[in-house]
Amino acid sequence: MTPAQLYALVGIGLFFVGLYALGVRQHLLPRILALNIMGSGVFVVLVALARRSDGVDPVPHAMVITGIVVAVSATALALRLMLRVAHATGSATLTDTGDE
Amino acid sequence: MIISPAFSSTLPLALVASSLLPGLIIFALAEESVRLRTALNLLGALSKLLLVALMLWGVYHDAAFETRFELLPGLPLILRADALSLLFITLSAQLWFLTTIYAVGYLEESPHRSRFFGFFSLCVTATVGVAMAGNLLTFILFYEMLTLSTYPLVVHRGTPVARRAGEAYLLYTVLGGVLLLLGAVWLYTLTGTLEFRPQGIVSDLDVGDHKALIIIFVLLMGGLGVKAALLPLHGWLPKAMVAPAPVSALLHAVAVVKAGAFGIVRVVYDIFGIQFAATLGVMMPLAWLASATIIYGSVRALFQDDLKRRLAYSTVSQVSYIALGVALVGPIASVGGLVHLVHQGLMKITLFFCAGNLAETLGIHRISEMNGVARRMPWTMAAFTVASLGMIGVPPVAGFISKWYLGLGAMEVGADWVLLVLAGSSALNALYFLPILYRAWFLEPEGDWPQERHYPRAETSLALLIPPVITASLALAAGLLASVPFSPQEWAKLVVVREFLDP
Amino acid sequence: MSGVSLLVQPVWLILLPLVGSIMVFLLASRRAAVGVAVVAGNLALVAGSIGRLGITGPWQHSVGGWGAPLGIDLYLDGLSATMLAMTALVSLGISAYSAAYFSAAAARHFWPLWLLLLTAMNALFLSRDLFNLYVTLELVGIAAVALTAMRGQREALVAAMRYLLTTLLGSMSYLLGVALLYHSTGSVDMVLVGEAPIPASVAAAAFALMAVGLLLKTALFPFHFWLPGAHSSASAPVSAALSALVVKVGFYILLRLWIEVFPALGDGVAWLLGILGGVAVLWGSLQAILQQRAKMLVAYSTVAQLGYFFLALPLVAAGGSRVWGAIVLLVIAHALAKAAMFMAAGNLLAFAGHDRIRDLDRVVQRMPLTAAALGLAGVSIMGLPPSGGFSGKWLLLQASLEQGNWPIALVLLLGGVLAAVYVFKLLEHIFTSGTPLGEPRAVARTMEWAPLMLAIGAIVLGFLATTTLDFLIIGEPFVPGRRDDY
Amino acid sequence: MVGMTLVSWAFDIALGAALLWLAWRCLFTRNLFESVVLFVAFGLLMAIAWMRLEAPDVAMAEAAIGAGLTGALLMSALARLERPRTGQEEGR
Amino acid sequence: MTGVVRWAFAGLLAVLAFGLASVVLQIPGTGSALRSQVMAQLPQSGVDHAVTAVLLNFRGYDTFLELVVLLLALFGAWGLSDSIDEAPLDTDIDVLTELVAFLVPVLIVVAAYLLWVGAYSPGGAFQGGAVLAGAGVLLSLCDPGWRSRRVERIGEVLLVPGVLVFLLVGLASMLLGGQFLEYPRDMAGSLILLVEGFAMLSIAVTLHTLFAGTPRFGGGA
Repeated sequence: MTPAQLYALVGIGLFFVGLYALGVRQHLLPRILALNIMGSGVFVVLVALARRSDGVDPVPHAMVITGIVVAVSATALALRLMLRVAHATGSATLTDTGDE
Repeated sequence: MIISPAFSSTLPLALVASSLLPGLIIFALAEESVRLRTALNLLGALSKLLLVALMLWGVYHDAAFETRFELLPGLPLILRADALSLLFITLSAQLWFLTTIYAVGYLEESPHRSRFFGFFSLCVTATVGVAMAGNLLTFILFYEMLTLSTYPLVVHRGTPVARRAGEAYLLYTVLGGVLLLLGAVWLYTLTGTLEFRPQGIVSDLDVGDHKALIIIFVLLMGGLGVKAALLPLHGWLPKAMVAPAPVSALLHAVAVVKAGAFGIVRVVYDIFGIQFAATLGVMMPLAWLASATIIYGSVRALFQDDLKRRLAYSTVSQVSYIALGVALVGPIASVGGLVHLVHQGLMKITLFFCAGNLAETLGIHRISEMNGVARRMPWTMAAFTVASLGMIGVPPVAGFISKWYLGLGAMEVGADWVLLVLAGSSALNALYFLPILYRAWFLEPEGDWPQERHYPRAETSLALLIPPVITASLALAAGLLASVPFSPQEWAKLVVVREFLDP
Repeated sequence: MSGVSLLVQPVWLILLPLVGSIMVFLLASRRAAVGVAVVAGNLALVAGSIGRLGITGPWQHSVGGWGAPLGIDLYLDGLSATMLAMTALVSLGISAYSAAYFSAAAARHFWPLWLLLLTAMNALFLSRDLFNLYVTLELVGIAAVALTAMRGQREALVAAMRYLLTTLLGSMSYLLGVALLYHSTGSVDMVLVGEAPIPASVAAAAFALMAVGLLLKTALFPFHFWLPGAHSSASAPVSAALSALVVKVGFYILLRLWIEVFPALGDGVAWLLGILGGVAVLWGSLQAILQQRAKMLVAYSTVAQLGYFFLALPLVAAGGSRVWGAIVLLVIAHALAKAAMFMAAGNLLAFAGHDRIRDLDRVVQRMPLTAAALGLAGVSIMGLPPSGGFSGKWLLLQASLEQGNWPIALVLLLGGVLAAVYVFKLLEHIFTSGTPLGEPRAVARTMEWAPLMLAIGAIVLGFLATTTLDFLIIGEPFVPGRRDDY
Repeated sequence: MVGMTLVSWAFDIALGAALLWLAWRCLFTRNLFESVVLFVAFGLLMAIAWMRLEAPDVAMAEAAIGAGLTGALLMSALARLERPRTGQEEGR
Repeated sequence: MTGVVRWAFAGLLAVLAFGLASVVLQIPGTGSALRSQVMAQLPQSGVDHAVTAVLLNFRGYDTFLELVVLLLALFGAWGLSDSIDEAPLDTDIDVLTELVAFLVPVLIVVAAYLLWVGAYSPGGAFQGGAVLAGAGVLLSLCDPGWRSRRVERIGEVLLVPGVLVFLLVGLASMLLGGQFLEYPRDMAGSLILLVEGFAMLSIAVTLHTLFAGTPRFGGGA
């Protein structure tokens, strides 16, 4: 095992920790955080394996920077939506609201 | 006779367009523009008659009318006129013309007429398409279009009963459509073509495929049998009689059941080829089924007091003569079956027109209310009488011709049991028609009519009176002048000659 | 580079709606007019691209001039052009409808988002770079969520939130798959990745991750949980866009992956997806039949119709490009018909103030054009001839019978019957009459004509099936690795 | 050299474990404020991980955007979430 | 979610995680992926730092779309802004005010430095933009009133140039005979700096607006 592989495994771990929380938690804030942590996990996998025999491959780095910006954009929208949901339903969870 | 290719390929399209275009325009018309709508309707109907006449002449002289358009890879849309198509087209074009006149009179002042006549025209368009379909794909296309355009007519009144009738109609026809589709696609995977050809397209297949062919035959008959009201599939037809009288005329005489019966003829002749179908062993069961339907329909008709219901069961019975004639696999019986396609149409439309007149003029819906009605409406009942006698098979009305050929044809192929079916059916026909005639002509009216309306010029409105009188006369003429060129009988012979005797 | 060839570059398909979006964002008024003009311009550009495609065959545009694998290539072949054309046509219908549908206040929010969604879809259909596809997928997803939430009602907000979580999860899963592929092959260009040797286990894991991500976005059963809520609670033109276009995006990528990157996928995967598709057809149809509200019914119909695309996958191995062609035909037919249906349902809702099916007889009869749109769209959804839906189903039925695949044939037929039941559940109200419950509100003419034109389009597609299929295979999109002939 | 490698292995393992543990705590604590704080901490630790992976650009982006701005966004959302509501719904 | 389902879910995920982990360990990791190509083309890219070259030149199209994502998030948030209580956050961090007064100018300088340094070492528009946005966030926390009408107006104007300038540069290179975003080689460096500069401003303003709440812009109405 190389350190790169270690980090890749940590990335996988983060992905699944996030996935578990996404499935189990009710409140929207932890669920949004869970998606962010899943994202971090994926980014770690991308970058960790970029360490090659002859040096570091910069392309995944650029991809991850792009990914981080995309993630923050999505998070901003998600938080705003969460606030609206909380306003409208009285709780920041996705309990079904029923018909009309 | 030489016809330019452009003309020969546009004529089928023009025939379709002659009802399609007026129909589409009528949808857009305001409810109040009665004159324009009527003018469009009649214009369409008349131009269709004219085009049919042209085509009749051409086909009689062996001209080919065909239009093709690639619809699916390797599967074109084909509109083509042959002798068999014209037998059907001529019938429906004539009856459409008369039904239009009748419907204009019948629906006067009622709501949603633009919608009604729009779908009415689409319905006839689909019928013409069914008649001219040059392959099974085209046939299915127009056959489904017929379903969709008749549904609004069945539920036209918008009552809960009408809606239930519509649901029943859809249930049967959609399921029928599925069977037809499955059969057609399966057939295509075996043959690589769906084109209607004399002697069919399947006779070259391996013996190994024969089992599949039998199943395909059953599937196709199932799909077509729904509209033709073959025995277990007839349930929608009596329910659909809640629709206005012109719609019943359309369902029973002009379009729907005829499309089913016509489809059976097409599939047997031009997909399987009648001789090959016989060797497959599928024709006798069809003959049995048709016979059973004939008897069953008649028996059920016997017990209906509602006039239109009785007529509806009578249709169940009579349409199966067509299938029977074909299923007997002999030229003479085939003439009987084919000619009945026309004869039954003429007679049954007369009966429904007359039933509509009784309902519209006097509010009569039940047979038990018909005592002495002939005194109040002699012309209507005269027409009714002619058609009823024809249905029973009394010479010289058209129905006699059909039954005569069927009987002769049955003996020719040695199926003597069919004579029993014919005799039994005729007896039952007499049993359910003669009492009506007796009531109408010989019993005294029992007080006032349920809802009487008076018309200045005749016993009822002329638009309602003239069409049944004409159709009754035609039914009589078809019997009296059966041997004149272009009579239904002669044309049916032409079809049969081309199917059985040409290579 | 000559003037003409400068104008028919695919990048314009991205730049025009993008600039349009920024413009309507900055504008103080006339947003709808500008928006519709931009979408019309987009259609013209697509037409130009199609023209060029017909003449020169497929072509690519290396953004930045580097070319794959270092740079990103845009690529246009028959398949992507077909998807672009579908998007452009449906978008124009939706835009015309939206111009009349939204109040001035809502239009302010709608048009910038809508044009960005169009930008994103165009970019996605032009891309064959796996990471670039991730970015465009996020764009599509976020725009779709924002449009859903825009309506602001409780149901819409909750549905949008669920949609957002789902679509982000899908993107993450997809991106993890991309990461595995990149590090196994050293490229994110689809064709190069497809040509590189990938260890079987890595390929399987990458496909599973990407497929699950895309299926979440495409809402294949059982990943459809978010769809009915989102598609029924959004405003009508947004529902139309979501159902007609947005869900197709995931399927399109999956199709490309299937062909280019994972051509060696076993029958097992095809069957698994095929079974899910079959269940989707039956389950979605049954749910649609059980619904009490028109928009819900139409939304569940989407769940069912999406199933057909996957149902046919087991036929692909032996049927090849013909089966793909049939599936794409169904995709287009569904786009046209479903957009029409949602907009028609929106008209009913706008007219009556409710969309309860049992009270529809008080509404739909008074809107003949809307009724016609519903009817014609229904013909295609049911798969009756002549329509795009029929042509697609016929070809699939043919393929399944040729291969002796009876289960698929039966689901195809049964799905049609069930579709007839739910379509007529809506349609039968056209012919019954009742007095309106409340004061009906007039609906603008364009809102009636737009769905009708799209529905007619679904019918006309039935007559253009052969043309479409011939066009679709320009550049042989259904043969792996064909990209050397531009 | 060997000692160096051992130290760096130990560091990497500790960092990885810390990341996983922080992620778990962040997602499963019942206190939302604590969640947000832990998330920011997670982001900072991620930045260190990026440095370890020789990705300084990513580390900077993570620190500034992933931890910093996302943290601020989360904080402000949390503050609004827990404040008594005053707004009302509006349709279409 | 009941306990049993939860455990089943956890178990399933654990199995998947182990499967995926074993797959990840099988990825060869040999070869240099795109590194050698990046290095080979770096002299042509106009910058000396590989990551910046990839972000702004080789895969500049991704970055361009990424700016669109930011814009999209802003539009989306704007569409959702109607009824959220937008009163500024309560802050009683007076102590910080002094610090902020010192920190904000420093942050601005840092941002500018990051932008400039990005050409040959780690840094660039995104990091710089985030730092700049952070300065704005600090300002908002300590002095809620600083977003006066005029500042807002400036912010509004600065939202779009990031995308627009990028787009115009791309178009210009097309007009000069290249592909979209194919910078002429000798101008690549300065064009990238231009693009990055505007991108940084827009990123900063967008991120700050997303933080601060309702964007009130939209050309009237």
